[in-house]
Amino acid sequence: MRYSAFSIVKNALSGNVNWKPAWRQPEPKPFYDVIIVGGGGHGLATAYYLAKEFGVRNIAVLEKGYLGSGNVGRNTTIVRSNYMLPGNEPFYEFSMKLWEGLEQDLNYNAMLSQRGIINLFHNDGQRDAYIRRGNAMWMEGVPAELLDRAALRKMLPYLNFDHARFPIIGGLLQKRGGTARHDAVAWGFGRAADKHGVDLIQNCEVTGIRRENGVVTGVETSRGFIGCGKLGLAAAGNTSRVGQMAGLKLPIESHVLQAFVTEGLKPAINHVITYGAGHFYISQSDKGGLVFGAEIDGYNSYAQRGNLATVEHVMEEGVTMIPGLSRARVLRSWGGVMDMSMDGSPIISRTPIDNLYLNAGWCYGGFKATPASGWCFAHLIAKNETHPVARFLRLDRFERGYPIDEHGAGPQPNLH
Amino acid sequence: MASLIPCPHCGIRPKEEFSIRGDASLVRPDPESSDETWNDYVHIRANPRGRYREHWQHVAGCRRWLVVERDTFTHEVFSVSDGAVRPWETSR
Amino acid sequence: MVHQYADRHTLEGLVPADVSAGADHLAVAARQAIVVVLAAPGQEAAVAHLLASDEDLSARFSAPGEWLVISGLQTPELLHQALAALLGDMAHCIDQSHGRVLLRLTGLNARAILAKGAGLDLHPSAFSVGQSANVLCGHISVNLARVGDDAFEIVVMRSFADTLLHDLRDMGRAFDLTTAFLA
Amino acid sequence: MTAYRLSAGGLVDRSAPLTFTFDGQSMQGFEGDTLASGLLANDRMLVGRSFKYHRPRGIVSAGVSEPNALVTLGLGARSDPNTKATVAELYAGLDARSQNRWPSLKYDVGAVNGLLSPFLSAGFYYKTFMWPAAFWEKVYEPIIRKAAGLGRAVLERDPETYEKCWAHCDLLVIGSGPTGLMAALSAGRAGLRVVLADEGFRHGGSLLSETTPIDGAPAAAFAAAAITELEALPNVTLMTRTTVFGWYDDNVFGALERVQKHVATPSAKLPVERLWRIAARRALLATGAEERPLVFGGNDRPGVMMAGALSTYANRYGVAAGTSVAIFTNGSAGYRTAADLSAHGISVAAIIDSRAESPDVAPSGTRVIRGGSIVDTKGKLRLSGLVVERAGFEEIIDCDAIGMSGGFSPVIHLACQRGAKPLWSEALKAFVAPDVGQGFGVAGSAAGLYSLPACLRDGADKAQAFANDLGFSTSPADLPVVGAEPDPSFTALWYVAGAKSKAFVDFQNDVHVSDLGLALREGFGHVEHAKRYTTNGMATDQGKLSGINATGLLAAMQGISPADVGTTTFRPFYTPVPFGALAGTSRDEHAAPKRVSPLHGWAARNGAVFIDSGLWYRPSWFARAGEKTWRESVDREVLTVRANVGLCDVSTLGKIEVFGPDAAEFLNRVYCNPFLKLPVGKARYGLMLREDGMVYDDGTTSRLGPEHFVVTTTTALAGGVLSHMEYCAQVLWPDLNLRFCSVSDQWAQMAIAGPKARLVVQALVEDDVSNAAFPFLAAKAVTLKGGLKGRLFRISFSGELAYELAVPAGYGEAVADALMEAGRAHGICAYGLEALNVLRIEKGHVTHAELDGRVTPDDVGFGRMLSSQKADFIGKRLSTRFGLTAADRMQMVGLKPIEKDKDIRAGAHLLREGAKPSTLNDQGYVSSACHSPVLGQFIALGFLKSGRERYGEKVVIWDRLRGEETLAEVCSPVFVDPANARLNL
Repeated sequence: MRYSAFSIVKNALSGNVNWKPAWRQPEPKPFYDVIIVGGGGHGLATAYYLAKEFGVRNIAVLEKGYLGSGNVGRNTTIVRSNYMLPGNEPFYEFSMKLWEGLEQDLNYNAMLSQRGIINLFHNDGQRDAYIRRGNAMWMEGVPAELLDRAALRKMLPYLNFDHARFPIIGGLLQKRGGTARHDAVAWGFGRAADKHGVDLIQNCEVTGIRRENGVVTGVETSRGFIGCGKLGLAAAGNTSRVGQMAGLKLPIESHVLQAFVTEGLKPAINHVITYGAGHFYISQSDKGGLVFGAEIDGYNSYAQRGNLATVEHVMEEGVTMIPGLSRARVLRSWGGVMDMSMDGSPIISRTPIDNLYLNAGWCYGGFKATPASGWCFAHLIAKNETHPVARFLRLDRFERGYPIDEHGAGPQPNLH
Repeated sequence: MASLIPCPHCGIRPKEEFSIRGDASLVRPDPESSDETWNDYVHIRANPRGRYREHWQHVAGCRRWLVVERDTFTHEVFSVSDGAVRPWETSR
Repeated sequence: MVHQYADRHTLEGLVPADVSAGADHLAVAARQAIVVVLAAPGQEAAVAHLLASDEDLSARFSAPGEWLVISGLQTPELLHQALAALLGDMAHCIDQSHGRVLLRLTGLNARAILAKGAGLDLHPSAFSVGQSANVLCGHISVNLARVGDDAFEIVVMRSFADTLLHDLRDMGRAFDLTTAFLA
Repeated sequence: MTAYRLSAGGLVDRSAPLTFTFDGQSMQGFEGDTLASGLLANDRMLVGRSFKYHRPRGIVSAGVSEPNALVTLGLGARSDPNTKATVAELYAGLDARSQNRWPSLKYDVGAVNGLLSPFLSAGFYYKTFMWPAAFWEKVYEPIIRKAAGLGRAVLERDPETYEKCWAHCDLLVIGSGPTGLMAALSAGRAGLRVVLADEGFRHGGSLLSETTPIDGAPAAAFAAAAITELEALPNVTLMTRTTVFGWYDDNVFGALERVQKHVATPSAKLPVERLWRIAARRALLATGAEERPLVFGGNDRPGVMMAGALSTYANRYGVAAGTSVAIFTNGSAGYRTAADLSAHGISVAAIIDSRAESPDVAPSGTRVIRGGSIVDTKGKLRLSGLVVERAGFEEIIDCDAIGMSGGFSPVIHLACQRGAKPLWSEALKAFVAPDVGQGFGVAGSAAGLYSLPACLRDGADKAQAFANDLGFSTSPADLPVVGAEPDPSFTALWYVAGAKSKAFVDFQNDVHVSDLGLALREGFGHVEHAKRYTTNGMATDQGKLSGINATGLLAAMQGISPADVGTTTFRPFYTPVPFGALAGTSRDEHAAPKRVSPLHGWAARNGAVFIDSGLWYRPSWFARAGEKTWRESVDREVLTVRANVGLCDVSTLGKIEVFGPDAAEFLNRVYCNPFLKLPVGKARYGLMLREDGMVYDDGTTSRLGPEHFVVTTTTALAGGVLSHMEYCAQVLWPDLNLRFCSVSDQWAQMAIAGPKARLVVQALVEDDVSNAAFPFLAAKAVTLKGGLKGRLFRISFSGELAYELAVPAGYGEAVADALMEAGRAHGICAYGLEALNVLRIEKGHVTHAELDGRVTPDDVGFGRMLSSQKADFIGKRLSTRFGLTAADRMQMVGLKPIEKDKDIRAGAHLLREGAKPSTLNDQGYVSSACHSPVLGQFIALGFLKSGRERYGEKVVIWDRLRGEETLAEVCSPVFVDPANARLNL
């Protein structure tokens, strides 16, 4: 069933009883050419592109909970391609371009809102690093703008210009950055994948990976054994657990990142803004809630909840950046389990096992990567060949000495 | 865990008095060890869901590095001990 | 050429010298001898014992084998010499008289004031007179000692003293906390 | 008139009238009222508009579950949007305004959305607004955003203050209703440290609306007596207006105390709100139970309320919400409300009982329609009647209020915030808390016990069990006498069939039954999918009323048990908490501590312009009269240092003293270059790597004695390096015999740099500082003339003859003044960070602009420092990785513009001449740049692929961000004195 203004009117007039399910609820088949573990944004996008762009026909996505129950449904919805290092920037820009045509491609409105993302900086050293980043973006053909204090004041008068402990001296703007409605991204990819014949199998937890003669032959699941020709892992925070089933040694730690939303308020913050004297970032959803977050709690965790000390720290940063947030009431906090890599950058890679592929290490930046991650992972699985924009995102880059360390923090995940 | 840590030297303290480094089960290899051993030490993490030993430093307290043994899913703390392998003589 | 140099307290000009103490009062020690004692490995117990045996010394626990030894009577040089003589090779003694600032908080509300900054349980059953510990107060690490039922001493790094003073005054706002240099 | 103040009764103080306004209209209430009871007393039922359809909405509840009665309190920077009128305490001068309506509450244009509702079904926006693509941000989204939110955010600076506080206790009791009071009494009497917290402004919870006598007295009097006893116990802390909003690890609770939200003019001495972190050894949840709404046609009409709320308004506030009230119930609770209302003389039009049979007895003379159901309601802005259906027959009953009672759900929110899933109890027809252990108990109605005697007993029992568990002895509970009461019973009723108009599940977000049906039909039947697809439970009440009914409906539609549907996840915060309270005092200038250098006063007196540097403020430059730009000052300072002498505050560098027989061995392991053979009295530049082979920090280390070193770190990493060294000493090599101690704050340290530095230093220092006696890299304790002890180091960041003199911090200013005095004849000037930066760029010295965590020693020209002699040091092994030694790595070089008047700025990238800009063609970047007054042109340090092989090559400095391209020559990074002649003067 194709969605359109016409379909809405037609269905409304017939009492909205003729809408069809967004996806089938198939029983698992005994064998698939490709199985993707993880029915989140990346797994669903991978399956969609495998089917649509790379002509793979017999695909299943296995999800232990419900579709989109992981990080794709619990992030702060930010979309951007403002990276500094050549290992990252082309990949994220590829993602940005996919975002820009995604809704028409999927026939699903993910409410991509390119309202602009502004990274604030607070001292000369940060300014120089952001200029380096902005120029790196331009090298890749990605427009970026440097805003001085006066321009920022005009654009975002509610920022703390007069009483800041760390004065705001400028910002880097990517106008094409913004937000997208996170759940809708998962649903849109899921629905579109289903239309291309992908079996989306929910409540199906992978409990083992069967290997014969050094290759993967299938997965043990809570719904029985399912055979496969190729296996792709897109399990985000659970990557280490799934990887261990195949004996993979991974440069990943799972950490909890909290996110927050306030009560609905009339729109007042119309950009995505990040604070340079901390990790705080904020935007306002189209429903009116201020959506924000900051740093990870810092300890390894598989619990989708964090602690109050971190909550307080996040709020300190928020109020310091925007004093007028003080009276806004925070409605809800939640946590996502981040697959933090050792250099803060992702991995889309072959593994030591020939038909086992890995998509992981997204840290707290996986949402914006969703389309490109899906496309590049599908490319890798279908062709056994790395997509050019993902060529640096190899699993063996650590032992080879090619980390992609945007923050220069070294191999300690909680510092990225 | 993560709200309060019972420091063996200072007593029960809030999380913000500590900084966290990561896996405490890793042992720094001998200089002669293989490249793989060294790479594993620096880059590879078991990252278990469940029981885990993690290095926390009581930065705002005694500044000792501690081994916090805890559960990464329930956040229950099983034990906290001084990070020095040699038993430390407390002289408080 | 100048031969005598003035010793300037970091809170000079920020704390009055002649305010009469209110019910809850924060006194800043104008001069204090503070020495960090680090027991040599293996000598922790012996050093602890020696420090405890000298009634003129107030040794504040800060970490295993590490104390802040405080004297309001001696000069930094004399305290350092005395400790060096007392402890010999058993410990390293580092003069921190200029590196730290000592504040004394007294009054019935002292505990309530500190509870606004420190996560330590300050109930007498948990933190009794004579106990001390390094603890975070707001965003600043300090050494906190209970010197009386309603009296605490706080030792803070010199560079943070200005902010801590501001924070403590803020914490004591509801109780009309007074502040002055300790005569 | 429909709603009105009863002539007597309630706990409001009728001798203390208060005037307040709503939408500009002046009204009267009493002390003890909430805004909602005050509004009802003034016959204001219509108070808000719903989110999506802008339907007129009235007060529904008498507590925090309120979905409709959201108002904005206060004005300007003091305004509080989305405040629940049912919780807001009334005070004189309170100013409340309705929200989400235009032009007025009564006539709201947005209500047109209601007509379009068939087109605005759940998830409609995912299916449209996609064409043309460019229209989303320009057309559709602005329209949607215009409709977003309820109240208005002002984003003005908040004039109020907030604070945080810790509390520690043996037992935290959450809720001071009958269960909580008895628990607090039992534990308090046993000697436990007890905190009793209640969200209300008066302790007592449901006892304040209770009509059953306790110990022969009114329930509220029992509560008052209990509080009096608890107040007298020194081990008990009572907290009202305090909402425990979150349960975190290790029984730490977050609680929000509204200290001054109920006063018109807050005292400046107190915060308006206070955040508590309560560390409790044990905690008891005594939060009661929430009455459920019934989902029937027209159930959102203003005047349709919770039955229990009608009782509360009548019993506690002395307010009748209507003159003729119908009760719609599926259990006995509706009958109690009928009795309460009758007792106050409020007419009960009928009790409509969905059950065909029930043992419940209605007040005499009240009509009971058993087996009946409401299928529609009448009225526009206020309820005027209902349509009841029974056995196929419909009847219209006039009424101006309906009390609905759909059964009860224990309030278990906090118990399930840490991952525990609620359990369905078929007996209670409700979700209950599982055993969450860890010293957290649930008691009374929150545990599914609904009768007053059972609650009192349960509170006492569970508190005693905790007391015994903690080693306190207890005596048998002294329980008050209450007449036996049957547990209220009800049958599950998720949806009232036959609705003739929309039956709402989530009032605020306008989610109605068919939205949930649509979600199910489209595959969004999982309770989390349904929530996200329909927005049920996502409003400011977080589904306190709607959640259970959504679960019940989803179950009923699929013919499964609610147990199989489950609930959405309970997460903090139980009720919303303001940003400000969570931030406390750490905001604005006080967001982080400010560190003050011991030379701050000296710098200020010399005209320093300060800049924040980490937590410090450091002199950026020293402006002199007549200097119009900062560059003029900086150029002067640089030239003065190069020609004469300058004085710079370097106190902020980290200083760590290392002692012990293994001190040298330790330093030899943490630095990549050797330290074992450093002679006593000498300093050495050290490079510290991370274990991955990248440079972490640099600094000089001086050997003051055979077993005594002082390490310096950069200002930025002073804390990090100390922690790293502690990790190495404690964890990696605990067998090394050493100790160390940060002494950063003990010393004021001054760099005296320039060809005339010796003259100035010698003027103050007793010891011989000649080149022979104290050569480059000498380091030792010295005595200043007059006897002051200090330390002197012959080290140089500027590249000039330079000393660093350290004196105890308190003497810093006086010594700096003396140095300036001594240097006056030699043309001394104070110089700041900017000049220091120019000096070090000219000399090719690195800072964290170069050492950004991604460079190897070789990248910055220190490859030779990597000691191959040492068996081991931190970072040794991984620094040999292929990628870290590859020939095409970017290496640090100098850059000079070909045209001398062109400037260069940091952050620009490098391209080969004529190459097209692309990531592939990117050759590197500029890390630091400055105007060199010595060379009379801009110079820069940068990183260029294989840079050291490319001296003499021309590269394009490409700064697209600022629209600049400059041709530059690649050169050695040492622009001044490459032979180091000036260091050794």
